[in-house]
Amino acid sequence: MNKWTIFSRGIIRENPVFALLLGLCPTLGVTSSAINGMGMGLATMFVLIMSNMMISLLKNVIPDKVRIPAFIVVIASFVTMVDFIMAGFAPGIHEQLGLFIPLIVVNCVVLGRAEAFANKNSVLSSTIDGAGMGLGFTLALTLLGAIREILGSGAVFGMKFIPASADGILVFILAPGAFITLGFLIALINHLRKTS
Amino acid sequence: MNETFLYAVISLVALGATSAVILFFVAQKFKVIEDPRIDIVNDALPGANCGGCGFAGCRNFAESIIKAGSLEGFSCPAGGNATMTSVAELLGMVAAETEPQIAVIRCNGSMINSPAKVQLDGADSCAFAHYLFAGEGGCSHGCLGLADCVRSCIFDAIYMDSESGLPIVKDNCIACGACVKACPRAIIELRDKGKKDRRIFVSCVNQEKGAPAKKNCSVACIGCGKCVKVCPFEAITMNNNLAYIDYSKCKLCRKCVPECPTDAIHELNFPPRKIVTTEEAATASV
Amino acid sequence: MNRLTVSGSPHVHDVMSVKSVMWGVVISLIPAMMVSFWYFGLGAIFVTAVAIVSCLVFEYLIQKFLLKETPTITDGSAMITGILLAFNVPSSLPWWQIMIGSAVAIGIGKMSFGGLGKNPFNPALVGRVFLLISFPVDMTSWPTAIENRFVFFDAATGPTSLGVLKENLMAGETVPDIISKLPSYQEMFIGQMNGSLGEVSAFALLLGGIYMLYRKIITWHIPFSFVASAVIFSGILWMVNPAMYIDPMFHILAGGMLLGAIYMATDMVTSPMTPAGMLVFGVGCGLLTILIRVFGAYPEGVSFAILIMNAFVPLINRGFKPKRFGGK
Amino acid sequence: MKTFALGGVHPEEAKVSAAKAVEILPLPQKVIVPLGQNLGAPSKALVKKGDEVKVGQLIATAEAFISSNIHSPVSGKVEKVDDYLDSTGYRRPAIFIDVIGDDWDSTIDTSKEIVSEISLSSTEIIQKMKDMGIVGLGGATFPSHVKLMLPDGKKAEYLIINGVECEPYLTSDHRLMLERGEEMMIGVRILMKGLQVQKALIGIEANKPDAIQALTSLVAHFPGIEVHALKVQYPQGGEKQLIKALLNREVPSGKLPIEVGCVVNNVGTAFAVYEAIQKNKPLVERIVTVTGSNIQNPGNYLVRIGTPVRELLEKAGWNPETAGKIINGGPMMGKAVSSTDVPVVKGTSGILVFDQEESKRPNVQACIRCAKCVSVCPMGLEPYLIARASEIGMYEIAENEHAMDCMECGSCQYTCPSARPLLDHLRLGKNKVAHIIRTRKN
Amino acid sequence: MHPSDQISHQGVVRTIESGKIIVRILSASACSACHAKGACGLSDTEEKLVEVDELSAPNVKPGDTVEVVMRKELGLKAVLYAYFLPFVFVLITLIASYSVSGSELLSGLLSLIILVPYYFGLYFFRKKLETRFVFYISK
Amino acid sequence: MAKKESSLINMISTLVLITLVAGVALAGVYDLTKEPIARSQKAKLEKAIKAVIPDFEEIREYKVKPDDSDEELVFYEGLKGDSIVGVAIQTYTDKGFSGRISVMVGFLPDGSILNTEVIKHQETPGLGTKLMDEAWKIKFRGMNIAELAGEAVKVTKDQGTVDAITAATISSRAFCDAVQRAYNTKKKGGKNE
Amino acid sequence: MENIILIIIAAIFVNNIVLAQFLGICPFLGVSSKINTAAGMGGAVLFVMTLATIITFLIQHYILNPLSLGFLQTITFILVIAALVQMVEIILKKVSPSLYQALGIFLPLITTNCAVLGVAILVIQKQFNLVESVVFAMANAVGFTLALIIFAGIREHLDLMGVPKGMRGIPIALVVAGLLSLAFMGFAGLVK
Ligand SMILES: Cc1cc2nc3c(=O)[nH]c(=O)nc-3n(C[C@H](O)[C@H](O)[C@H](O)COP(=O)(O)O)c2cc1C
Ligand SMILES: Cc1cc2nc3c(=O)[nH]c(=O)nc-3n(C[C@H](O)[C@H](O)[C@H](O)COP(=O)(O)O)c2cc1C
Ligand SMILES: Cc1cc2nc3c(=O)[nH]c(=O)nc-3n(C[C@H](O)[C@H](O)[C@H](O)COP(=O)(O)O)c2cc1C
Ligand SMILES: Cc1cc2nc3c(=O)[nH]c(=O)nc-3n(C[C@H](O)[C@H](O)[C@H](O)CO)c2cc1C
Ligand code: SF4
Ligand code: SF4
Ligand code: SF4
Ligand code: SF4
Ligand code: FES
Repeated sequence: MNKWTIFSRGIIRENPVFALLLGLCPTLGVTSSAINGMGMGLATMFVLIMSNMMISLLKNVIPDKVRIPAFIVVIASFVTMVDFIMAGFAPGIHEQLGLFIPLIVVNCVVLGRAEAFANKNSVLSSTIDGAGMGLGFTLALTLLGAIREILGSGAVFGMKFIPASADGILVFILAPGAFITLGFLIALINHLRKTS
Repeated sequence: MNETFLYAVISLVALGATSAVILFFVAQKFKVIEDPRIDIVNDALPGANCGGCGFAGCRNFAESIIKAGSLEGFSCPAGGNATMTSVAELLGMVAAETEPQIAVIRCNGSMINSPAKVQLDGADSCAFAHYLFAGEGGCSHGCLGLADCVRSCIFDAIYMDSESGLPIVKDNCIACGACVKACPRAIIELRDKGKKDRRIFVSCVNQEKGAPAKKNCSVACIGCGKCVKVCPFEAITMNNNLAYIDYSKCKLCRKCVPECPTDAIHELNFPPRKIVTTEEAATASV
Repeated sequence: MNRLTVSGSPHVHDVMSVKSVMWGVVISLIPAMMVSFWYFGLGAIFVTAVAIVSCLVFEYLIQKFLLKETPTITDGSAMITGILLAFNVPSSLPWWQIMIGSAVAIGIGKMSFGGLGKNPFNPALVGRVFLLISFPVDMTSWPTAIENRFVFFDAATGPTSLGVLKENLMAGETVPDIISKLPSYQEMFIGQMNGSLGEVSAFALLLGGIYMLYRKIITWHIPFSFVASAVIFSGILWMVNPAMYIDPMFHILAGGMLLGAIYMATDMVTSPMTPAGMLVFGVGCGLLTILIRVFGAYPEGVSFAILIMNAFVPLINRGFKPKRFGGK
Repeated sequence: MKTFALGGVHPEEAKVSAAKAVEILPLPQKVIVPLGQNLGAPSKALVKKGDEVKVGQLIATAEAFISSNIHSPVSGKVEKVDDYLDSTGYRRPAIFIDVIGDDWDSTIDTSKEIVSEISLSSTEIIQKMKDMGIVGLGGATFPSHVKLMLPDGKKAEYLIINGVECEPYLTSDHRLMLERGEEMMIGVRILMKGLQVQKALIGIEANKPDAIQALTSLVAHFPGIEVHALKVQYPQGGEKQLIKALLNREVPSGKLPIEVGCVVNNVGTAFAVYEAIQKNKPLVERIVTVTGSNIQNPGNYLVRIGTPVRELLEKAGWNPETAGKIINGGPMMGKAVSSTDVPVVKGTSGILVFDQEESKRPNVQACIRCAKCVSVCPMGLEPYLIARASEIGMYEIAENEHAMDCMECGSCQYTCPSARPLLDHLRLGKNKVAHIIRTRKN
Repeated sequence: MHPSDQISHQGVVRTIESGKIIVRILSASACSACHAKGACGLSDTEEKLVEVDELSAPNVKPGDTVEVVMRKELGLKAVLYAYFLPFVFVLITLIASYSVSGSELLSGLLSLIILVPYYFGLYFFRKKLETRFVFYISK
Repeated sequence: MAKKESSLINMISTLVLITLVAGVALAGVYDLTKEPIARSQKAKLEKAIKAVIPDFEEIREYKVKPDDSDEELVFYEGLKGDSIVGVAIQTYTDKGFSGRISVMVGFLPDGSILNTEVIKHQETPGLGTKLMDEAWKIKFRGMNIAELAGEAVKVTKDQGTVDAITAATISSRAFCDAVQRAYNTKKKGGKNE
Repeated sequence: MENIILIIIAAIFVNNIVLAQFLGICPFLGVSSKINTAAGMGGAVLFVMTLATIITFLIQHYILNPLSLGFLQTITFILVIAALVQMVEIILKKVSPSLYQALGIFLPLITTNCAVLGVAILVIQKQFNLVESVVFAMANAVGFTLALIIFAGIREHLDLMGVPKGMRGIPIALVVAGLLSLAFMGFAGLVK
């Protein structure tokens, strides 16, 4: 497979959120604003790239039967690292994302890519795959976050475009808004994909 | 600080070793999980889950191929030969070429050819209408026009023609056979697509004798047997007052078509003849 | 001879139709609507009109352009949604919020499931709760009755009786202290209090309810069990500690209890199919309403209670099947 | 007043022909006698083209256990034994007879005299009913002798006589009870003897006070028979509902009335039994109500089996221009026919003709889950659910929801405000479920 | 038996030995309902073997695809024995031992250890359970 | 290179190896980030203190137990030279809409409030979060609780002086409670150093 | 005691794990529309979640904290949970094969790692003691089951009614979850 396809398919055709519906917990949980979505996306992307790379490197060393725990260890290590790094250097966003950072460990995208791709492909391809998938995930979360932020707070990336004293449609930054927005967004994307 | 390092390493290693032991035993209990080739085959399939292959969904089909160990008798109508070839390549097997097929509607009892004598009022369902009565035109074999076939097609390959009240199959039909199963009157048949998409078939399934058949529908097969006599390849047989053209024997010579006194034999996608009767023009476009 | 019609039996049909049911509901809503127009004047007329028109328009547009089916707005169901949505909001709600509410009620609450008959949740309440959570300020500013009849903007507002109760209880007062700040039961019965358009007059609502019972549009099960269970639950609390908990009569007359019990919980689309199921549903609504009113953050719990019970309807339908003739 | 426990509807009764005495319809020129007139296997023709037949002569015989004999309803010459188009338009075998004169078989007692002495034994009664081709005239045309042959180990306690006539419009049973009450009562006694039961209950809906009165006055002469007035409620005439109403016993799901010690017969059947046993007269004619908005002179006619429906309609004065639907039976359970050439058969209790506007069903709308269908279903089913499941092919749900319990009374569809074709789908679902059950058994 | 009262699962007959049909069923994880399973690829299908009495289906042969059927309430009963009861034991032990000892470590460990006798109990009754949890085969 | 066989030894050794590396790596990263994390936490605290009291050169930190709870409040006394420029009190309330709200309140030596800053909260976005808005903080600037009736800061609904945030009375009330606690504790033991 | 009740109410209604905390969405959307299966899943999750919480609690407080190894939390918890789920399976299989078989037919495997891990971490973050932690875990499992069962019911209803093509599947499931979550907001403030 061509390196560009490996990279690009994660963005639209096999977008982890919209097409594969993976990792919906963080997708719903952290997207009350675009910046949060992006932060989560980038964190996941980091873990994806690193773990894909590492697992691809190790794929021949790990016996089949222990590959899942081995992968988990590798992934969990990177997750912990990202956790600390964010806590140290981006404390604001780290606090916002809270519980969902350690939960990257169980995000199906990460383990899924490790299993389905990195375990079978070269280091370079795996890294690119991780980057593509991670980017797709980031874009999806940012998009969802942006929509919710626009509707819910009347702002984009924290910049308010409605009068300071006014509020948005609050539901959208609360739990029900997350579900409903994602539901309609997936319906829309399905529709666009079908017609194109 | 070093202590932290030490403890970290020790406790993690202990944990790792324990998991390894546990998993070793797990692995012993749960043998090979699933043949990885199933996934490979599954990925190569169209994923329409139409059931045209005769299995419950694409994955089931993939499993069955792997279990059978050969591609004999397996074919995916949705993907056609291209899919089967790629599956064959993936598995290092040979795929049997199958002739592409398409659904044909063997009834031409349109509103004009078989005018309605009574009127149905009730559920939009051919199955129910079939159970309730013979049909608005009086033919108890013909199309009821309530589109059970259309609803069964997941490929959008069949639609109801509003003028004739009959279903029409589009080119994108992949011969999955769903409509064949849906029709309560066995009107739809899967036939080889034929060279250049040309097909000749008897567009009638009425098994009544000539007179009553003709009474209900002007284009019914009346079982006169002229086509049987004229066919040079013995492709036509007569059963219960109904002619049937075997597509594997038919050489598309068109001799039978003008012979039929009721124009019950259809030819599709042929260039027009010198003299074209109006009915033929109408049916050729079907 | 003309063509005979063939169809399966039966060949005759009762006179009741969806239209007659829905328009029957609309008719029964007229007294309450008149009362709200009387007390809240222009604002009420405006809110009701905007809600009805936007519900109808959204339903039409969605059916026509998104679902690509023949619009059925004349069946009256969207009209009811519009009226009831209006009945559930204050008379000073800005027009654009009403439109958002209608869009949510019809678009999310009803049409995304396929339209009439398929929605698991009561559309008007979906719209209402959506608005309540999204615009808590506007949705809880209640223009005071009568004096604001001809005022559109900046109407003087005050809390509802339930609001007064909750506020003061939270501020540490006891029920006997608070009672003096509440309207009398007589006033509450005829509708002289602050609140959503449709909920103020118990009398008008009861009138409509009786009409619907008479026309056999609804049965008594849900309204009765709803109110009865609320009375019993709040009554127990009241008897345990009358300083902390107000008497059941107040709970019946205040807020949307009657509106909910008579019109919103009885929506046939979103309520159970058997009498036993309906009783369970009503009891659930009543208990949850009091639970939320007494212990929750919201002063009013009717909408939430009904929505929550809506979610249980499929389970109730499974658990409470009709008694089968000759069955075990 | 007694009635059954669950559901039910009360359509407009419209019994316009109730006061019309039974008239004898003149003989037609030609009759079509279908070979499959009863529930169960069709009979086998004994005559062929050109044979001469007399009224009451056996012309087709029962070959299977659940099947019945057929006798010629007229005298004349067999034109052919061939397919005819039945009321649905499908081809079915029938005997076509050209009518010549009215020559009755000599064994038949055609006098008016009432014979009340029952001389035959139980088994002889059953055998004779079989010979005479008696089938249930309440609608299902189940061969009556089979009903009297109780399964091993079962004992009948009550004979239930169904004089309910709960279908709107129909009045044939009503007239029969009024005009031939005494004969019918003897028929009941015969059935009681055949069944070896001591008690018979006759259930009649309260909208037939004259019939109740007439039969009650006869009861004194017929020990063991009681007459009960029942509240007017459709489908009281369903056998399970009737048993429930009269005895408060519930026939278990999927079981026959004998399970609760009952056998149910229609009043017409009882009368036919009287004629068969006492007068040697096979089932060759029956009372048919002709009515409906399209009929000028609604009335009740004594009609020979095989008479084309058209003759009846012409006699009663119909208007072919405005006729929209012709129904064989009542408006709730009758079958719409696709042509007037179809013959009257043993099960034809009435012919109903509607004008066009009455013939169309109201527009179908989405189900609003109003539960009206649930509340009226006399079997306690959830019609909306079964119908929907059948509609989308989820037959397991239909089966689990007891689709097979549905007796196709049509109350649900009658009452549905959305005018959903519930019974259409239910029938289809029942068909499929029955098929599934059958294949599962194999 | 009414189909509503039963659950069925597809499987393939592996062997038939000494009156027992061994059916291989694939048990799918919750993820398997997810259509993205292919992309995820976690080993979430596992092979499980189910023993069925041969009497219930005399005509099957190895390789046949069959439906393994079980009474529905058995499913919930299985959950009861396998998960719910031990959960109750754990909870009770925990609360009891905590209120007696006040030590979290002790009561935590105790509540885990209580599972050992529980499972021994199950082991003891496994023959009895075997007669309870019966499967059939329907084609 | 062929895949390693799944023998027990192989499995254990691989996992041990991987966990070993992971352990070392994690400990390393932890060690590396310990500093920045601590620093950022400190920075956050300092930022909060800076926001609520005037410029200072040095901080003196001590704890005082409030009357109504066992949980001590932390006092940060800002010193400029020898003089106290103000005291930032990290106070809290459990009356928030959902859980605890931690607030830093800065008092000037004259007892008036200079500013407030929410440190930690779980209030509903869009409602309770308005406690962090300028429009809310401004209500407390310059307030001197000692001069309030009954020495209590309350929302108007409770006969106080602070206009509650619309639709977030609970959060507003809780905030007042936190400020009041800081004040009470300060009054009780603040100057005892 | 009151504390415990508040924890229970909060976890089941106010902060429902699925509808408000967004944990365990995958099984929530993935598990079939069978109500029985949903209930069975609930039983299994109850056990696993409780057990996992006890173990991770002990590990955190008696191994990681004393050794100041808090930074190993994620990695140890996830390994322990993964191993635990496997262990339970093995033990069950050994102990009663027939029981194990019945479960195999009845239930999908439990892969709610997300929710289990989430709860395990949450109890540490919330600084609960052991009993509180267990109650919290249990209540969350109940909340999960409740959401699952309600959802299965609605899904069954929707399957029957048929939703518009564009909304079929995940979109409508999410919208229902959204409306459910909207309705559950009514419980807000029930627990302060
Ligand atoms: C397949 C079948 C078998 C029947 N067997 C008997 C029987 O053995 N004994 C009996 O008394 N009735 C039997 N019946 C008759 C029914 O009890 C019932 O009288 C008949 O179906 C007509 O009932 P209805 O008009 O209420 O529908 C049978 C009916 C059917 C359809
Ligand atoms: C819905 C329904 C309504 C019926 N109504 C009547 C009725 O009004 N009168 C009647 O004699 N039989 C009626 N039947 C038929 C009876 O159930 C039963 O079959 C009949 O009384 C048995 O008598 P028979 O075998 O002598 O016909 C009805 C059946 C059904 C299913
Ligand atoms: C989901 C939800 C979240 C809420 N969050 C807050 C909050 O964070 N702070 C608050 O004071 N009120 C919040 N409220 C509103 C309170 O329940 C209560 O209605 C309000 O504080 C009353 O204030 P008012 O008198 O100003 O309207 C919330 C309500 C809901 C439904
Ligand atoms: C008795 C009755 C009550 C109704 N209540 C409501 C209601 O509370 N909210 C609403 O949107 N529609 C209501 N409707 C209208 C209609 O049923 C509703 O819009 C459907 O839920 C749409 O599918 C009601 C209809 C009837 C007959
Ligand atoms: S037309 Fe029939 S055979 Fe062709 S794709 Fe559609 S359903 Fe399949
Ligand atoms: S071909 Fe068959 S299924 Fe299609 S409309 Fe005609 S009768 Fe119906
Ligand atoms: S037709 Fe069937 S489902 Fe409908 S009411 Fe009658 S018995 Fe019930
Ligand atoms: S009566 Fe009609 S609309 Fe009412 S529930 Fe039944 S099918 Fe639906
Ligand atoms: S369950 Fe949470 S991401 Fe899958």
